[in-house]
Amino acid sequence: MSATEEAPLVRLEGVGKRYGNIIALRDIDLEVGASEITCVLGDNGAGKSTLIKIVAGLHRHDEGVFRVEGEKVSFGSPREALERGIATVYQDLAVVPLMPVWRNFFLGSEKRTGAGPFKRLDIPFMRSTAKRELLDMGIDLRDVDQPIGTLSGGERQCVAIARAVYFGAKVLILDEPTAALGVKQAGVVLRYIAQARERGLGVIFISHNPHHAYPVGDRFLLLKRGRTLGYHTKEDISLAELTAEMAGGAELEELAHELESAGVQGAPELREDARDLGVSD
Amino acid sequence: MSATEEAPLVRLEGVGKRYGNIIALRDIDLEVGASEITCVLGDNGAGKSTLIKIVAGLHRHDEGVFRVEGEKVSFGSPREALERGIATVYQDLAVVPLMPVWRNFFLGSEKRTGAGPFKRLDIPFMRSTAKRELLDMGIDLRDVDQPIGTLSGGERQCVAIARAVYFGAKVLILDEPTAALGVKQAGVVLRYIAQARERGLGVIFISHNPHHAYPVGDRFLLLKRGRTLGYHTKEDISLAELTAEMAGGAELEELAHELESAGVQGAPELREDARDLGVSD
Amino acid sequence: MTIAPPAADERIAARSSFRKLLGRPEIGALIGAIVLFVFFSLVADAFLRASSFSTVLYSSASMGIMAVSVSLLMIGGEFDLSAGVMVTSSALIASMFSYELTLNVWVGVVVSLVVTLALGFLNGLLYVRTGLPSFIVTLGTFFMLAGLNLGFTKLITHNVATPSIEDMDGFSQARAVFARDFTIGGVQVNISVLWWIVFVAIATWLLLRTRSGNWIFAVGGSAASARAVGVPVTRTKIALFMGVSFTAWFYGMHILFNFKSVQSGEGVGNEFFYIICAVVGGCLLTGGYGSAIGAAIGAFIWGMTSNGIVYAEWNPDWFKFFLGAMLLAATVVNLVVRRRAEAGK
Amino acid sequence: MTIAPPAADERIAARSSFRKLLGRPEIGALIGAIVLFVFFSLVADAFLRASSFSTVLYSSASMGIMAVSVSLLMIGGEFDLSAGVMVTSSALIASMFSYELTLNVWVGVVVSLVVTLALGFLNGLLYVRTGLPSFIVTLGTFFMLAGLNLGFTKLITHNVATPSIEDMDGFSQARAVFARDFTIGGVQVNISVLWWIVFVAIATWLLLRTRSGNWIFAVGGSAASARAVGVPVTRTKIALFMGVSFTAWFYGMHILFNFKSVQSGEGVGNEFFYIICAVVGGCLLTGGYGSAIGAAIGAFIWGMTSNGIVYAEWNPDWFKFFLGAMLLAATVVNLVVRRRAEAGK
Amino acid sequence: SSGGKKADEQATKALNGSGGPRLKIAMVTHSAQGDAFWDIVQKGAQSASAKDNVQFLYAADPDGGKQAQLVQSYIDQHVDGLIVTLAKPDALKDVVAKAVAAKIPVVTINSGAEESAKFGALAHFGQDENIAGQAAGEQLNKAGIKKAVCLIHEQGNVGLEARCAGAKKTFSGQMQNLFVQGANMPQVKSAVTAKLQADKGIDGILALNAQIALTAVDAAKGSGSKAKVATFDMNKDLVTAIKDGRIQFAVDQQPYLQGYEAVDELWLYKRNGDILGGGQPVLTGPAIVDKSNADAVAPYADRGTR
Ligand SMILES: Nc1ncnc2c1ncn2[C@@H]1O[C@H](COP(=O)(O)OP(=O)(O)OP(=O)(O)O)[C@@H](O)[C@H]1O
Ligand SMILES: Nc1ncnc2c1ncn2[C@@H]1O[C@H](COP(=O)(O)OP(=O)(O)OP(=O)(O)O)[C@@H](O)[C@H]1O
Ligand SMILES: [Mg+2]
Ligand SMILES: [Mg+2]
Repeated sequence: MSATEEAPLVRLEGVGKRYGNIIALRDIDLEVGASEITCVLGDNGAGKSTLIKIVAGLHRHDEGVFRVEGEKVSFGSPREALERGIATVYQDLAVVPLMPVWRNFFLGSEKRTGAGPFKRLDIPFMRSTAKRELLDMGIDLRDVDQPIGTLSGGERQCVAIARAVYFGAKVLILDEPTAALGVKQAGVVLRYIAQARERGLGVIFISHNPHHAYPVGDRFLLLKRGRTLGYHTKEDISLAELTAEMAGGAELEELAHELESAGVQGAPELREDARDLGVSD
Repeated sequence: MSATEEAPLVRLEGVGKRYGNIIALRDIDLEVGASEITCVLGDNGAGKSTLIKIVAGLHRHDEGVFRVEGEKVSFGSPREALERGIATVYQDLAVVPLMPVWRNFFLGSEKRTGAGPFKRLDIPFMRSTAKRELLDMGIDLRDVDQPIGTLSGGERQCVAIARAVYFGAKVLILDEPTAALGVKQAGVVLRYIAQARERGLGVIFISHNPHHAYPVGDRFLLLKRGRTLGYHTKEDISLAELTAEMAGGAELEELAHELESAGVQGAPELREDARDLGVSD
Repeated sequence: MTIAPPAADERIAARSSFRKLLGRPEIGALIGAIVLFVFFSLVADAFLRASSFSTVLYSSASMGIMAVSVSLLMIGGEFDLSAGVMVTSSALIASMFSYELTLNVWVGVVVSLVVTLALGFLNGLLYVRTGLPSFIVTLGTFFMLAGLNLGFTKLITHNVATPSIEDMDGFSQARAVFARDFTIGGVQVNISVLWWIVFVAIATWLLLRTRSGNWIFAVGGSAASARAVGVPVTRTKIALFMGVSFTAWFYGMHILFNFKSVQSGEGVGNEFFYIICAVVGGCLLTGGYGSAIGAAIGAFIWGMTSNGIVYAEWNPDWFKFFLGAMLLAATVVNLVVRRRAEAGK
Repeated sequence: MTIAPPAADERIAARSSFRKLLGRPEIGALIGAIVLFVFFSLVADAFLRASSFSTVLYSSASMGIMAVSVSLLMIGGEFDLSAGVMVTSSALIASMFSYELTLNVWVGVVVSLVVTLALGFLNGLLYVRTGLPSFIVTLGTFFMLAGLNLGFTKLITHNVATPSIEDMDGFSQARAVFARDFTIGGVQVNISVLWWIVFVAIATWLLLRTRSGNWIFAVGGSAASARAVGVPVTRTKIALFMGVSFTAWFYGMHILFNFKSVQSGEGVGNEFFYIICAVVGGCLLTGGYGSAIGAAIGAFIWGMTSNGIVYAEWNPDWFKFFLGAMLLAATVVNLVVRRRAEAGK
Repeated sequence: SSGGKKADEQATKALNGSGGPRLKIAMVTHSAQGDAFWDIVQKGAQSASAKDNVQFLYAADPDGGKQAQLVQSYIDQHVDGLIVTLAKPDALKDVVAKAVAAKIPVVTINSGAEESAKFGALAHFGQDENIAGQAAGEQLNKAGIKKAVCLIHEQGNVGLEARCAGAKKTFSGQMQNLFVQGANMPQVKSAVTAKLQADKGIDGILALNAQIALTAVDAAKGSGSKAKVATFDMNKDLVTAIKDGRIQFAVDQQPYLQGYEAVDELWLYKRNGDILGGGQPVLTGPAIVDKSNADAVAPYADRGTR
């Protein structure tokens, strides 16, 4: 499947994960090669975040095999993953609320200057870089020294994304990066993802929005209740099919009818919207 | 504007709010009547959450007048807002991670049984209600005794929404309720909002998705950098105009071009998507 | 979605009921306690006698009564460093008030109750008004109370201890309520042990079955979230501080009527033992998690350890070493049990 | 969006530079300190003399040296309750090792450094391995060390204090490094004051200008997030525990060479005073926020208060009352200042 | 009562040969951990135990209630004899009565001379801290001191307060208490320095423990004060300091005697039904150690038994 003869950057085979007696994942296969975008889609609680946390080194898998560039691994910490060039945007963002924005941006990958015992943080560089990267995303912060906890939800999300994009070397993992974003910012993030592919990175992209996922994705993994519901390449599946498979059947059609019959003003639009959501194609 | 002669449920006049020297809001007007849905739209960091936190009683406004049913108020705590029938879904959800799902669901509005000193929690009722309300939203929890901190992001969001819908008596405030939700769950939430209007509630609905906001909304407040950018009734504005105003100009058009010229597979879909996002109508 | 959930959820692995039992928070501490019990039974002959058990129980109760309210406060996310000296304050107040005015001791008991509750209220009020961490606020009141205890006692009695009130009106009834020994099955048990059990039961009921309990968990787990959904955070916290002062009063009365006189310098340092009991019993220092029964088991572990070392006739120079080792051992056992239970395969 | 931001952001209200200054975390504590200073200058004649100031500084340094590392540890989200007795342990080790083997005292100093660092490492290791809260782990080691201090001292010296090492080889050099008094402008100042300032400067640099400092704030602010972005959380925490043990060693050496002999029971309870200094200086108990300079100011507040009460010749029976009142007053001033600064209109 | 002791020792020797089961004797005091005074008491008790073939147990807690609990623990263990300090007589009254009821002979030491017999104890060794304090006050008068401070290193401690109160009673000059944190030598030093800086008129310091006294000497020197230092209790360095004249005198309650006599008395009682003191307290001090007799005491202090 991969364009090159090399082993894919990340490959999961039959991976499973339990939290105590809660089975979050079972028998999942996944592959991301260089210059490829794999989308993970699925309902709430399907296990998407759990899956990417395994790849990011935050959890260890209990079953199956996890390979990075062909080599069997089991990361003990996210640091190990980072060292192999895997950068992640977590759904809960993983920021330290009381720390300034720029410190959060560079946390764990600080830029330093000077030598020996006088090696110190390159603060002007870090501040200006953080400010610039965010501005590029359309976030004009008042002050990069503001504790990140005082930013709005979307601003925080943008910091996490900008950070991962900045540090991602080989693989970029994005867990619902566009969830809290405005229209403009979401567009920027999609562009980033496409750019990352162009730079030869492998991307794992989680989203609830098929309109965001389909245009950029090369492969689509559909999860349901911790199991694989489908695993498609782009050629195998159309946007409409994908959306239908994500939404899980006839319920939305029903909803649209219901709203319309209730005489909700604007229901035609919602109906249209429901169609977008994959009910009728 | 309101359909009835009565004072609107919630009315803000020239409201402003500062966090220290940070000016988050300035001179905002807003109105929600019974059986009305007011959407608040805007970029990340525009001040939407700050605005609804004032209505929810979490913050006090610094300037302007805030009226509930015509009466001038300044809530000292969310409890006061709740007592006036204003229920809120916060963007950060406001759940207590270590507590079981059902306790979180009923937190602050516990159902009790028995009398006098033996007044106690009606645990079976609360457990079954929480389970049922979530199931209605398409969230089939393994166990309502699970600490809410171990739920997935979308599941947590659903708990917060289900709770607000269950307790909302007069006004329902929803801050990006559909952000972390799957296609199905998002549809359910939109239906809830429409149903709440039918039941005579006033709703304040925040969203980044004009496709979610336009069909259900009656009034649209657009914020930008803490100020009002526009305040429209549905008759005044079409979906396309709204989206264009939200996205803020030509940047997305540019993005779509860019992707297309980069030869990104599926760019036509993204282009289409970009159109949806309000670039060309 | 209106489909009923499948009868057995395929997303949950089967788990034996034994494992389920192990999942309860107190069980870890309980097993730690059992391990210690077995250990001391083996190394100390005297440990297994009924009379020794009653001594251990009494010793546990003397920590446990305060640990109940302290654990509630900790679940609510706060500390009270003044808890130790407040016990002494309440005993001093009751004793000096009755003695100096030559009144029935019950008058002193009631005055002490009122003043001690007021102290707890003050702690709570200072906490919510200043917004300082409770650690700092109650540290301030701790020092102040310690100073007042000594200062007033020396001012009034010209001594560092109060005179005995044994011969005063009402003493024997009060002693019957707060400090009587009675015999069960040939073993003398102090009534404070019973009171301890009663308090633990009430606190458990409160935590798990009442609205207030829900609020306590919530304000400790996330005060901001609790406030956002309408929990009266300040009221709950003040009530918790007053709960501590209530048990401080109660335990102060026990000390007064058991030992007849009170030293003004007593009680300093005990606040940490109460916190230790709560933490050993599974309360989180950061709040939002724990149980009153756990704190009781923590107190029991404490009672067993501190007396067990004496029964085992170990060299007293190393007393604290053993105490520390036991404490660590008990908590590690607690932890291992809980982990096993959670892994639960 | 490629438009440059407007030169002056319209979303920020103007703020005087005075206000900006007030916004720094240490300034609150500093103003608290100044208020106390003025207060004691007014009530105690002797307070304003240069020699008194040097006494206050010495007293502050004796808390402050440990408060530096304890505040770093607290910013990193942990407690070390064994910090107080570890000072005594390190002094005992150095003293007994040199004395019993009749070696140059420097040998004892080095052995003590190695052992004390190992103790800190052990604290850290126990913490990360067991996953128990550091409060409990270091409570365990606190008791164990206290026991070992007494047990070993009695075993080796047959006494509860070590013999004087004043006449041993190397004593005077070691004293010159750790405990010498020298004269500046006619006033005797102890070298520990200088060391204190050096430590505070190093810690401040570490916190604000180095990668380690970033990690310390991060592991204290949110260990899970820090781990997720690749901060080596366990390594950072262990290093913080070892930092505490390093200053414990240093301060232990000061005590040894200043007072020549060490009592095995010393140090108990001081751990809380270190924490108090850190918290008064603005460190959050929950971690992730604070400064070394703040802790130094906290220590200075402590030194002023505890000696100021003596200078003011207040009745010592009420000593603790005044101490508590001052502590509360200083922190409230601190808080009010910070609030004002934040409101900043 | 040196004659009595000699007699005891002889009697002991005579009885030692007769064998018999090993006795178990427990001592419970109100000492804080690691207190030098009580360490010497233990040493006395231990050497008597070694000689008498007694198993000696020791526990201590400064809190009256907890001390009572410890006594109860030993009653549970059915020890053969109990040695208790009555620093807080009321707190221990009941438990001593329990011991007596359980036919465990009780001897009191150190404090509680008045209550000892009332509570049913066989004998009392030692004298009130207050009396020791009175001796110190008289010595201070002799040294010509006019204004003194008494250093309390554990606030609210009954024994320490009693020493200062006793000294105040007989001291003809002016005496104040000063609270110092005993667990923290630098703080002791700075508090004493501060006191001397605040009141230049102070010409005497009465410490209640040897290490504190030596620190007070340092502090006096550092602050340029001429204050003379005296103390309770001793150790090796302190005797040297007395010889040097840095310290005026030490009030020695001969704690070794208190421990030794108490164990011996219990052993004698068990073996021979002997009771010392005839219902009256047996005094073990105070002995004053100053320049004149420091040399004689030095070897014992060296050994850590005085
Ligand atoms: N507690 C606070 N202290 C300081 N600044 C704050 C605080 N809370 C919010 N702000 C600032 O106020 C502005 C408005 O924030 P708000 O959360 O209201 O934005 P929002 O419109 O909800 O954005 P989003 O769509 O990303 O949720 C932001 O720029 C944020 O940085
Ligand atoms: N730490 C945990 N302990 C127990 N159960 C957990 C834990 N983390 C997740 N789960 C459970 O595992 C399942 C999968 O969670 P996950 O976060 O991977 O879902 P998701 O697909 O990312 O959902 P969403 O779209 O809502 O983010 C959920 O049902 C959740 O309840
Ligand atoms: Mg997820
Ligand atoms: Mg928001």
